[in-house]
Amino acid sequence: MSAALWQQIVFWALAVVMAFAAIRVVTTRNVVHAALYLVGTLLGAAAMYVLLFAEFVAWVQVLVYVGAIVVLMLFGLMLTRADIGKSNFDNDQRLLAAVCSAAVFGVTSWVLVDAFEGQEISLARTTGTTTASIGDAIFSAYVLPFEVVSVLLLAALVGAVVIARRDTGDE
Amino acid sequence: MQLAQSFIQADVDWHALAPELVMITAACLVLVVDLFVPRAIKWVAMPLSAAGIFATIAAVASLIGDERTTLAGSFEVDGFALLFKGLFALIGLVILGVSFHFFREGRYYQGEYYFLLMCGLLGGMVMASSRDLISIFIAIELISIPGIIMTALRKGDAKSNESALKFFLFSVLSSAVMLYGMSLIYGITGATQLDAIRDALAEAGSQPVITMSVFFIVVGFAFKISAVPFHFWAPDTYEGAPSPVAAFLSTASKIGGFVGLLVLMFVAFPDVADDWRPIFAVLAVLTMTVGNLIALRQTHIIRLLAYSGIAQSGYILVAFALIDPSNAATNSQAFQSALIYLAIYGVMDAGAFGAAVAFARRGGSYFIDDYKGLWSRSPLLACMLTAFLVSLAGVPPLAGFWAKLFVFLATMNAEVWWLAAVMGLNAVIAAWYYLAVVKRMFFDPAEDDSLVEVPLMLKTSIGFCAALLIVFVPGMPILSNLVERSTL
Amino acid sequence: MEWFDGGWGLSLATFLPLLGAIVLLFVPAAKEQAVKLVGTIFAGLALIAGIGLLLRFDYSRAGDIQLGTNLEWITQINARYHVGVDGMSLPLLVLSVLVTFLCCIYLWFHVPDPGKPKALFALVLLLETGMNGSFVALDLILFFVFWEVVLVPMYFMIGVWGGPRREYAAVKFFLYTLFGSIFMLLGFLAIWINSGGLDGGTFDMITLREQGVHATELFQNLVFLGLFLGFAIKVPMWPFHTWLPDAHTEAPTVGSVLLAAILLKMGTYGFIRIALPILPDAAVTFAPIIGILAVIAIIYGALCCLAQTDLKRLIAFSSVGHMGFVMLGIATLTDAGINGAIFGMVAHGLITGMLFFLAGSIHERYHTREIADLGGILKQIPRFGTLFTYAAIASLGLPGLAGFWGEMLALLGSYNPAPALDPTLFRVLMVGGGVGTVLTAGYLLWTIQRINLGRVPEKFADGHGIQDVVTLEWIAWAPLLVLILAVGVYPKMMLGLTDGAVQQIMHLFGTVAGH
Amino acid sequence: MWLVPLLPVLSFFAILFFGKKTKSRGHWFGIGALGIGFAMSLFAFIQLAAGNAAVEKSWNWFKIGDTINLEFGMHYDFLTGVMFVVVTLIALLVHIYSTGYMHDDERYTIFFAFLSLFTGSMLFMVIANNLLQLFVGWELVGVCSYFLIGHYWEEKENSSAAMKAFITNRVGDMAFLFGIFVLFFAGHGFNIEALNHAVHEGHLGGTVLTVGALLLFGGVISKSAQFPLYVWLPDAMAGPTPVSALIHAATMVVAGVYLVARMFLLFEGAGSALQVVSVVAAITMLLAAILALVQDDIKRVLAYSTISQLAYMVAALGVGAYTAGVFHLFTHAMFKALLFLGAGSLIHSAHTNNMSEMGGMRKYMPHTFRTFMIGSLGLAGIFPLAGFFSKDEIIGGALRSASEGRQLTSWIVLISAILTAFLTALYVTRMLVKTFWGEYKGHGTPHESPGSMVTPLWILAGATITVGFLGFPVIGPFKEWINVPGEVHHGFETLYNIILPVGATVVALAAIGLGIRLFHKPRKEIDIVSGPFGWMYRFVENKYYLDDFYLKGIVKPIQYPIARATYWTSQKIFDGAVNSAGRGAVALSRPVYDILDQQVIDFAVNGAAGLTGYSGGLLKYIQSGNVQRYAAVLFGAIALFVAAFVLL
Amino acid sequence: MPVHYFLVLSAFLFSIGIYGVLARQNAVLVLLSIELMLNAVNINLIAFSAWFEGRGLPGQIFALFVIAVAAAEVGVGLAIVILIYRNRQTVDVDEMSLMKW
Repeated sequence: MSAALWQQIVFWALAVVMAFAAIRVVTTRNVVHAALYLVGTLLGAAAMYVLLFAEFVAWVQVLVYVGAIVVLMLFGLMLTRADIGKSNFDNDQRLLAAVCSAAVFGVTSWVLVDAFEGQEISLARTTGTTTASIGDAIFSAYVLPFEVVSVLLLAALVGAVVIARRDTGDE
Repeated sequence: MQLAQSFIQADVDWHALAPELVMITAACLVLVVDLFVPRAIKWVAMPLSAAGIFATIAAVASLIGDERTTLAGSFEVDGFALLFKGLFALIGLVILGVSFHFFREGRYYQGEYYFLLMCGLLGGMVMASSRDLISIFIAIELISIPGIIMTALRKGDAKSNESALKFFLFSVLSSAVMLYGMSLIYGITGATQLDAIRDALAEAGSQPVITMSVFFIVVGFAFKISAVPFHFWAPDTYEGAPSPVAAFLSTASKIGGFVGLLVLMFVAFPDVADDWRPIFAVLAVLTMTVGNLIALRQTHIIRLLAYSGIAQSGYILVAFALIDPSNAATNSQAFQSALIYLAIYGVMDAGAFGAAVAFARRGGSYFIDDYKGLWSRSPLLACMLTAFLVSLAGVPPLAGFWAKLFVFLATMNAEVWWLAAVMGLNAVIAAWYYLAVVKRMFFDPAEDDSLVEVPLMLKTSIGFCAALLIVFVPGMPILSNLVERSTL
Repeated sequence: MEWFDGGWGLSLATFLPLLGAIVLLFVPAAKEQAVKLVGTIFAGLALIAGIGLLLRFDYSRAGDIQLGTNLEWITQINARYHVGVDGMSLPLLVLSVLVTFLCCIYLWFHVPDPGKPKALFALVLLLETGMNGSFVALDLILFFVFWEVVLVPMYFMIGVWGGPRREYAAVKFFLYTLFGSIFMLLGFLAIWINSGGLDGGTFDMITLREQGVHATELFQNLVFLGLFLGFAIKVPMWPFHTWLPDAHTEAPTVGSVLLAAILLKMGTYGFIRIALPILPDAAVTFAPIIGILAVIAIIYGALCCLAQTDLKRLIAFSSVGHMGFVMLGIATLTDAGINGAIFGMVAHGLITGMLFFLAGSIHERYHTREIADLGGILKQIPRFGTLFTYAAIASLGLPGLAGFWGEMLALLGSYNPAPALDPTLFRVLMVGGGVGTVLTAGYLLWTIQRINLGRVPEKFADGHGIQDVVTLEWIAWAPLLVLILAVGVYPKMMLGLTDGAVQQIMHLFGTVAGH
Repeated sequence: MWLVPLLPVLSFFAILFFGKKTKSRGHWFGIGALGIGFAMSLFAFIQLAAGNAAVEKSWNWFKIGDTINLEFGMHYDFLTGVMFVVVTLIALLVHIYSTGYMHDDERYTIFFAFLSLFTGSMLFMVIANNLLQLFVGWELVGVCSYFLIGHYWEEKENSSAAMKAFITNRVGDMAFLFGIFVLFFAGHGFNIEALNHAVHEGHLGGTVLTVGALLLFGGVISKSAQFPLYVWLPDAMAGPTPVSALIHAATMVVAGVYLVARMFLLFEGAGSALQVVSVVAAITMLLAAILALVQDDIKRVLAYSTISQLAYMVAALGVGAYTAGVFHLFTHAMFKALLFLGAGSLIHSAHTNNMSEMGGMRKYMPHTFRTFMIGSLGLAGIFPLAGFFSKDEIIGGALRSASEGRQLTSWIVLISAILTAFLTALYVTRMLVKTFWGEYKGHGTPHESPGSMVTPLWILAGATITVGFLGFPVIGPFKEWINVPGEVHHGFETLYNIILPVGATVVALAAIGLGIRLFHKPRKEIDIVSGPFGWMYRFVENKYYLDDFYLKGIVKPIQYPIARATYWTSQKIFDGAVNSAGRGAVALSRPVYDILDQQVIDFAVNGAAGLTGYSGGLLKYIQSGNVQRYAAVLFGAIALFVAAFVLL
Repeated sequence: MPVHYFLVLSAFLFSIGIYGVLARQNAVLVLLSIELMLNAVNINLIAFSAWFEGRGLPGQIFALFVIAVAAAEVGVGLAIVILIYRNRQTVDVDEMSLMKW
């Protein structure tokens, strides 16, 4: 079997998994499950990145997302004691939501397919972009965004602390 | 070793980055100092950040007149950038002045607040120079996220929390939408630098997918600039946030969004303008009309200003509905009208918020009915607020009129008569509710005639805006020449 | 005096009041006398500047723009600081500075409730700047700025010092006028675009008058419609007049005087200075409509006057009628008509200004404006009553007093309108105007009979606090009284000035009265 | 010459500003001014008579373009001269008279001020050389008459009368003004001489001329109280009597006649217009004369008689008897002023206008009685008093033009003129009898008036007796002065110089006799007989025994039912028309104001406002505060936008 | 390997995210849904960068920045959620409507 075919198989497998996980994220009745399903999707995405020669991004994805964000989410869920067994986590406008999202999906996918049909990603390469080149770029051309993001993270950090901390008697 | 080399290789024009760097240092300095000063004098953070902003202004001034490009063309320092860096610094100062008493008396985290505020301003400054999708994205986030946090600073107040959450959700949502559009643009053009994108689009020509991606990006920004129908969050958030923060959101943050939009639309996407121009026409009309109509019914000054701000963005959006790459004159006319409008809008809106804060400070309230007889309670405040409102209404000779005039000119010049007519009618409706406030302040008798004393800090910062409004009248040529020189 | 002739004179006359307003801000409100003094001094300085202009004006070339200057302003859109006066605008400018000064004198002892003379004086001065400015501006944008500047002060005057329904009146005034001026602005911009827009477009009235607007008939008519809305609402023409009675009735005396004497003129002046010369063809198209509306206004105003029970309101409606004559004169597009119109403006300014002064003073003395409550004023305070009779008689267009010539010339013009217009229609209009004059005489005499003649009602019989004309009133009114007579006896004083200017635009309508 | 109009105007201001301060309370200014004025005009007139040419001067008043060039000019010829003499003389006498009559009036000073102003304006009007200037004077005298009629304005009726006068005149004035326009644009400017000339040379004619002339005549109708606009004059009697004498008898009301005389060539040129003029005049004189028969208020009697006499003059001009018309104007001024002043003196002493409350006055007021008598007979046209000559001239003129068939209307004029002559004599007699004979029925005891009042009476009486001879047929100099080109002067003709005068006199005397029969109580007869004019009375009485039935058959019906009917129509229809026009305007204005102005148009403004406010409320509702509803709306919007902008 | 496979997949995830945002009650769950949307974006970016091969670098860097920012957002978001929970004992988004007029 040619590599291309394998890739096809892998892609479809991943795609199905991700799609399923995603759907579960927004439908499951258990918040913890929802978070875990999200992990599923994210891991799928990471795998896709690998498939697309973006190992570094893939690792970052795994580390930051799965490792940090989702955990953060779980903490959030715990802290807010979201009642696990709650019968319904959805509000009364499910149908509306479904229609909207379906509409968006229909339109975008239609347009995209129409635009990119027949464009092939050649997977003949053996190596993707090296981490070094990414590092070079970030520290030369993208140094400012990098700096700014660090400020952003700092701000978010400070902000999160300020907001979340329980003030002693102050307010 | 290699790493070190790459650092050396990276030839960055640090001077061009000076304003941002100064800002960052100042912000961090504020944060650090705040850690060590006792609660009693935490307010020093404010003068400190003020000093920082002045330093930034100095840095900006040092760059006036020269065109610099660095970071592989993704960062530009030109008239446009400098104009807005200056504007952000200016607005920053005003907001600082407005914030001082508010936060000092209101038991807030002052140091953190000022830090966040500076971060937000920094975002705006970066935005002014960004010529690259990535940095634009980062900049817009850097404007929004501190905004969100500041909104949540009134921790005890459920309303405030709620508005913070709303703001947060919408902001993140809009970022997602915007990013989706950006990703597609990257996919179509294979570049993130605006010039490159422009060239690519020029040869790609008009395609549905391009229109759609641009549209997604526009939607993303429409949130930030609270254009109808993406404006829902704004009034609630403004109301819930600490008023100085509302001032920040309605001026710096909104202008930041507009700057990004300007850069994108005039640098990256003009060649496919025919496809997306109608979007802006619709947005503009909706925004100004709906904003004005709802504002008619407001009883809360902050909400009123929120809606008036929405309506004002409608006028600025008109400029985008006029973009026409094939006609340089019309194009630059539209562009400049937007610039002038933004500059003037920033000043008068900040002033108006400041006045609202000043009135609400002691015993006062945010409800317009309580403004009755303000004239006798504080003539100065009443007069200054009137100046802002009248200017917002666009009545000559105050600056607001010139802003509208230039938009009118651009519109007529592009011969989009119907749009001009719509603007005209809106101007009348707008005057109506601004006058309603003026009426209460001057015509109605005061219910309690205790004097409203305004501390010096507030007085100066509000008065500064008011003075600017009047200085614009003879100074109009100066501003318009300035704008003329700040091309992209 | 070169500096004076080189635009400084006009700029002084325009901006001295503004300066005064600013100075006033630094005078402590407690020192009322100081406030009044400063305010009056600056108004007086403006008046002196105006007189200086009268002296320096070259009457032999009354048709040309004089004493002006033309400086760069907003280069980007080629809006310039172009000011100047010719025979059309000089009388109005002088009228404005004079009346404002008199108002300031009047305010010395008649500060209406709730007091606050400082603010009131500042507003009056600000208002003056706006009014003078719009008479000297020769650049559309500059004109528009001044035009709008008057809105805010008048809004406050009505709203703060006005009568019971002042808020309604003030807002109505503001919005109504703003509504009109927005479309006027659009019209200006359209003219600018048509004249070349960004490359070489101009806002200069004179240039535009010379080069005209070359565009489709539809375009011209639309633009004219825009201007028409702006000006007609200010005039006000029937049926746009509904703001006027309220504004006048509610406004304080000084407000009504300035409103009637100067502000309304800005509308008619706009027609003569801008709408007609720049868009002559459209003007021809619109003239019949304007004429018809004008005559309706004349008769309508008179009828409404007959129905009034409130003195100020009555005078307000009389303004509608008189301005109707002015508009009729303009609509004829003849030199007779337009000269008559300008004459009518000044005359109406003097006479109705005077009437409002008197109405205000009646209110001061009797604390009522209800005609039914008044009576026998001539008996109780003869001098005052005489003045009222004088003004009323002047207002009904008695020859030998100012009121007559304007109406006469307007009717004369409409007997034989511009060639492009339909004489039959305009002759019918002329007859309508004639009926109007009869009705006018009717209501004015009736008013005299009701408030001035007859016996003194019991409640005022004791005459407590009802004194005859006091010195300051004499000072404030004498100039008006004298001018009413002088202009009436020696109309050349006005027409010699205006005619030259009017002839400048006559060729546009291929008309010289009589042929 | 300029001084003459100027002086009174100056004295007006003088009196207005300093009158109160001077001891005389100001009347000396007026009297002085008019004294000089009279002297000057007399002198000037003599100059003319001595053969100096007419003076025409003018200065530019204002100028618009090249066409509208209004002059401020004077034109002084015989016509002007006559008017000047008349006006200044009467005015002077009235001033003097008023010093007595108005002595106790509280507004003495202002009264004199306006008398002066009036005189000034009148002269200003008379001397005008162009129509517009004339119009200015025309309106000024109108306003002065307004003030003077309303002199006693404490009473509502008086001020109403003043208003009525002014407004009625305004109607005519507008017609006049439009007439001026018509003639102006006919291309011959405002100048009177030029217009006359143009018509005479035939440059100006046809419809334009007719229309113009008729419009001018509109002015005449109101000012000279012609049918149907005469209603104001009787009411105008509300003014002080000297005013009635000056304005409403001698001067202002003849302005219309003067105008027609001034523009005579023009009217003549417009033939049909002239016919209208004469018909109107014919009707007027008859109606007025009949009305005069049934009045009790002595001033009203005189007012109606004035109307019919004015009609006489107009009619004279109408039938082309130019000289006669002007001459009658001249004489009438004298005796009518005399009569009014006399009436004034009666009222002054009897404190009433009503003849029914007088009676037997001749015992108490001999001077008044005699002068009044003279005046009355002059009015009745008895030889050799002034009225006799002028009236005959007119009747003769009418007869002439009738017999020469120049215009059919001349017959109408002729007949009504004769009838009027008859009636005039009749009511004059009635007036005399009711006032001077019989018992005094009033309150208090009447007394003769002071010298300041009696002197003018005698002067005028003298004038009444003498001036007639100026117009003595054939030899009288008047026609040398006052004439128009193409008017033929006839030598002695039996028909016109014997039969007609005698006939007229007979008519008049018959009327008087009849009058005495009708109004005089027999037991009073002795008084009359012993009176100075008794012989005349007996003669009339005997003459008329035979025609008893004839008289009863014809005169009484005319005297009572017809006259009353006419009076009724006059009051109800014409007068009512004027009043109800005023009332109607008021009535109409209320709905216009209330409904149209206050509601409809306002509604448009406010309604629009309300609408926007409402929709504002709707939008406000949509914004319900729920985050996810916002979001839904939003993505719905996105989907729609994309669909709209991308797919379509 | 056709590009549009990836694009459609991402579009799908994006829409699912939208659904979640609109339909979920719990604020944290809404946050999760938004993460889904951001992931969709990243998939786009990476797919394109792979498609562009040599010029693919910016896409990956972009993706990295997106991830970083997402982290920051989540941090702030959760902080707010916790704050609200502390004040109101609930994190249900559709109960957040104090500011109805």
